[in-house]
Amino acid sequence: MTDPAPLTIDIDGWEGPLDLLLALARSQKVDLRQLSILQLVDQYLTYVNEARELKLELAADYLVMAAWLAYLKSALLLPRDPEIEPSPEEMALRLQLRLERLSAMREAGARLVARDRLGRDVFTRGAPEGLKTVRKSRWQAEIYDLIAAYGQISARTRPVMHIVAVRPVMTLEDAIHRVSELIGQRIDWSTIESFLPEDASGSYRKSALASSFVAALELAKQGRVEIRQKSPFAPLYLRGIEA
Amino acid sequence: MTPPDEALVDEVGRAVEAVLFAAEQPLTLADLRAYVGDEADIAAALAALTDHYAGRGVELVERGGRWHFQTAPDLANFLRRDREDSRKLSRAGIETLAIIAYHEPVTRAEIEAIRGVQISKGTLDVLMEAGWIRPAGRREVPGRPLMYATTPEFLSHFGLASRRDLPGIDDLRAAGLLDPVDLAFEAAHSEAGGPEAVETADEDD
Amino acid sequence: MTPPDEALVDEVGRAVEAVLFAAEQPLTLADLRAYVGDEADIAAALAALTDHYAGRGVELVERGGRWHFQTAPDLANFLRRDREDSRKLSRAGIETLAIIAYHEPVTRAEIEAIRGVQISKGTLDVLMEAGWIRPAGRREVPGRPLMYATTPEFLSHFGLASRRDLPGIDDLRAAGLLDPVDLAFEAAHSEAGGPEAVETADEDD
Repeated sequence: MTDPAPLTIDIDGWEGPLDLLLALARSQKVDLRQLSILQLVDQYLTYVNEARELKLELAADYLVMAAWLAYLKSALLLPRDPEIEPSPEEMALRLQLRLERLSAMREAGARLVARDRLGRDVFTRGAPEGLKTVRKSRWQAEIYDLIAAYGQISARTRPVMHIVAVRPVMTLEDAIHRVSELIGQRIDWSTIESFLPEDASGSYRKSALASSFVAALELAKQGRVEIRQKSPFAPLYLRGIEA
Repeated sequence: MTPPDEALVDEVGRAVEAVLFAAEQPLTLADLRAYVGDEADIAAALAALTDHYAGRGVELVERGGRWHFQTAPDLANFLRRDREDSRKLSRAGIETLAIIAYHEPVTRAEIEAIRGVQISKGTLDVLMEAGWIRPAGRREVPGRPLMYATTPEFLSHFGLASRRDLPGIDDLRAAGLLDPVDLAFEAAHSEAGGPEAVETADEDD
Repeated sequence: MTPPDEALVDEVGRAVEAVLFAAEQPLTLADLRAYVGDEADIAAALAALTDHYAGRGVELVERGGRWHFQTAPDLANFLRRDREDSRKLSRAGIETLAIIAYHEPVTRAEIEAIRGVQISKGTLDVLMEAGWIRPAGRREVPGRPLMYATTPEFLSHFGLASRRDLPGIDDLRAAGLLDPVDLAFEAAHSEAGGPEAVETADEDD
């Protein structure tokens, strides 16, 4: 290994094969547009071989690049085959364009970070008084919102009322009186309906039936009436008990 | 009045100006010396800078042997700005305001009794900030609670000549504003032939 | 060269000076207007202040439409503190930042194409954490990749009035070095009229 321009290579120092290629290209000390691609290929392949001999482990993408460059080199040296697309010259041009672009951005980055930077070279005021923004709220509400809200509160908080419309009912007292009177006049079982007034109809009849049923239960409790029903929902029969 | 600018635009003057500007606290002459160097020039530079900044928006001042820049005191009003945000009153806010308007003067406990829900102090604060309510004396009962009433701004904001212009309960009912949801419920119910009960849903937001 | 001082020592000029001195952040014209008032006077005041401070220890600068005072760059030696390494960027960070700044908005894949290597997630994170880059929408191509662009803080930090001030950006653009390789390839190809464009000189091996 007697390379006149030995690159002491720190394998971790390269940010990928393109970075390595750019460093090698720079060592040619020519404008990238005058770059010798063949020379660059040789430089790269030499480098990779050196690394191998030193038993350095190269990442796969370095080896992929090496294979591609070896192919490029042979294509450049062999007689032209117009069938092969893209041509080796085109491939070489693309490589050169990529190196130019990376180089341009590397230089731009270097110029950027070398600028007078805030907090390093130039400083803003160390103890600014600070500016204050006093936030004031302008509260919005409409008269409609106000009175609608009051309407809702009023409705919400007035006592709950049940207004039962006036309608004919038979009170429980009336029913007890009526059933106990009628039961005394009968000997045999009679349906509960037969205890209702003849002329009862509509909601009054329903009320009379309900009250008479409760009256019958009350009289049964007092031991004055027997109640019988053959099955659920079958007619309900009452009979007086002989005192 | 001020010395010629040439006197300032020397290296020491510029350095002192920059160091004082960038400093996080007022600096003594010794502090400045540590940054800039020579003492005699610093004193002269401070004098020249003080003159230079006199009457400007920023001034160089000495307090107890320490130097710093500060904005001119007469410009303090420019260093703050008011930003007005239009904000809508919350439901709690509008209900509280309505109760005060209809029942004033009224204590907080009374407002809560009418609303059926507690109110936070923030709610009354907002109404005060808006300028719509004011403290209106104390109720002469145990604890002497503060009473609240509406303000003239309240009337003007809501376009009322006086509190008597607020619609009464009957007006509200006529306008369908007496809890429209429940009224609709009631109507639907009586149509269906059910009991004519006025059920009032009393859940709150 | 500079206007007479009388022009500055008017109320607006003093107010703008004080507000910018007091501000913790660079301020836009609109910000200044909110504190000081009338717009036309503010632009004039900024111009007058810029002139007034030119060459002093402190200067007034515009960075991406936002104004602030800062110390003069040539005085860095008086001010540098021992935090030089606090913002030391890796090589990957510097290159990535440069690529974003000169090409923005740009996707991660485009950055990687230029660098020829994948960028680790940490690289973009560091730049974002520094406040120098931000996500800038998505490229409307399959996968809708996120694009990145620089921030106003980037301009402030690197002392750029706008992206047009990026070092050498005009030359790079003129040379086509900010165009993608494909585009440059087409251009080089049509210019030179064929693959002869690249002479691969191999005589000096």
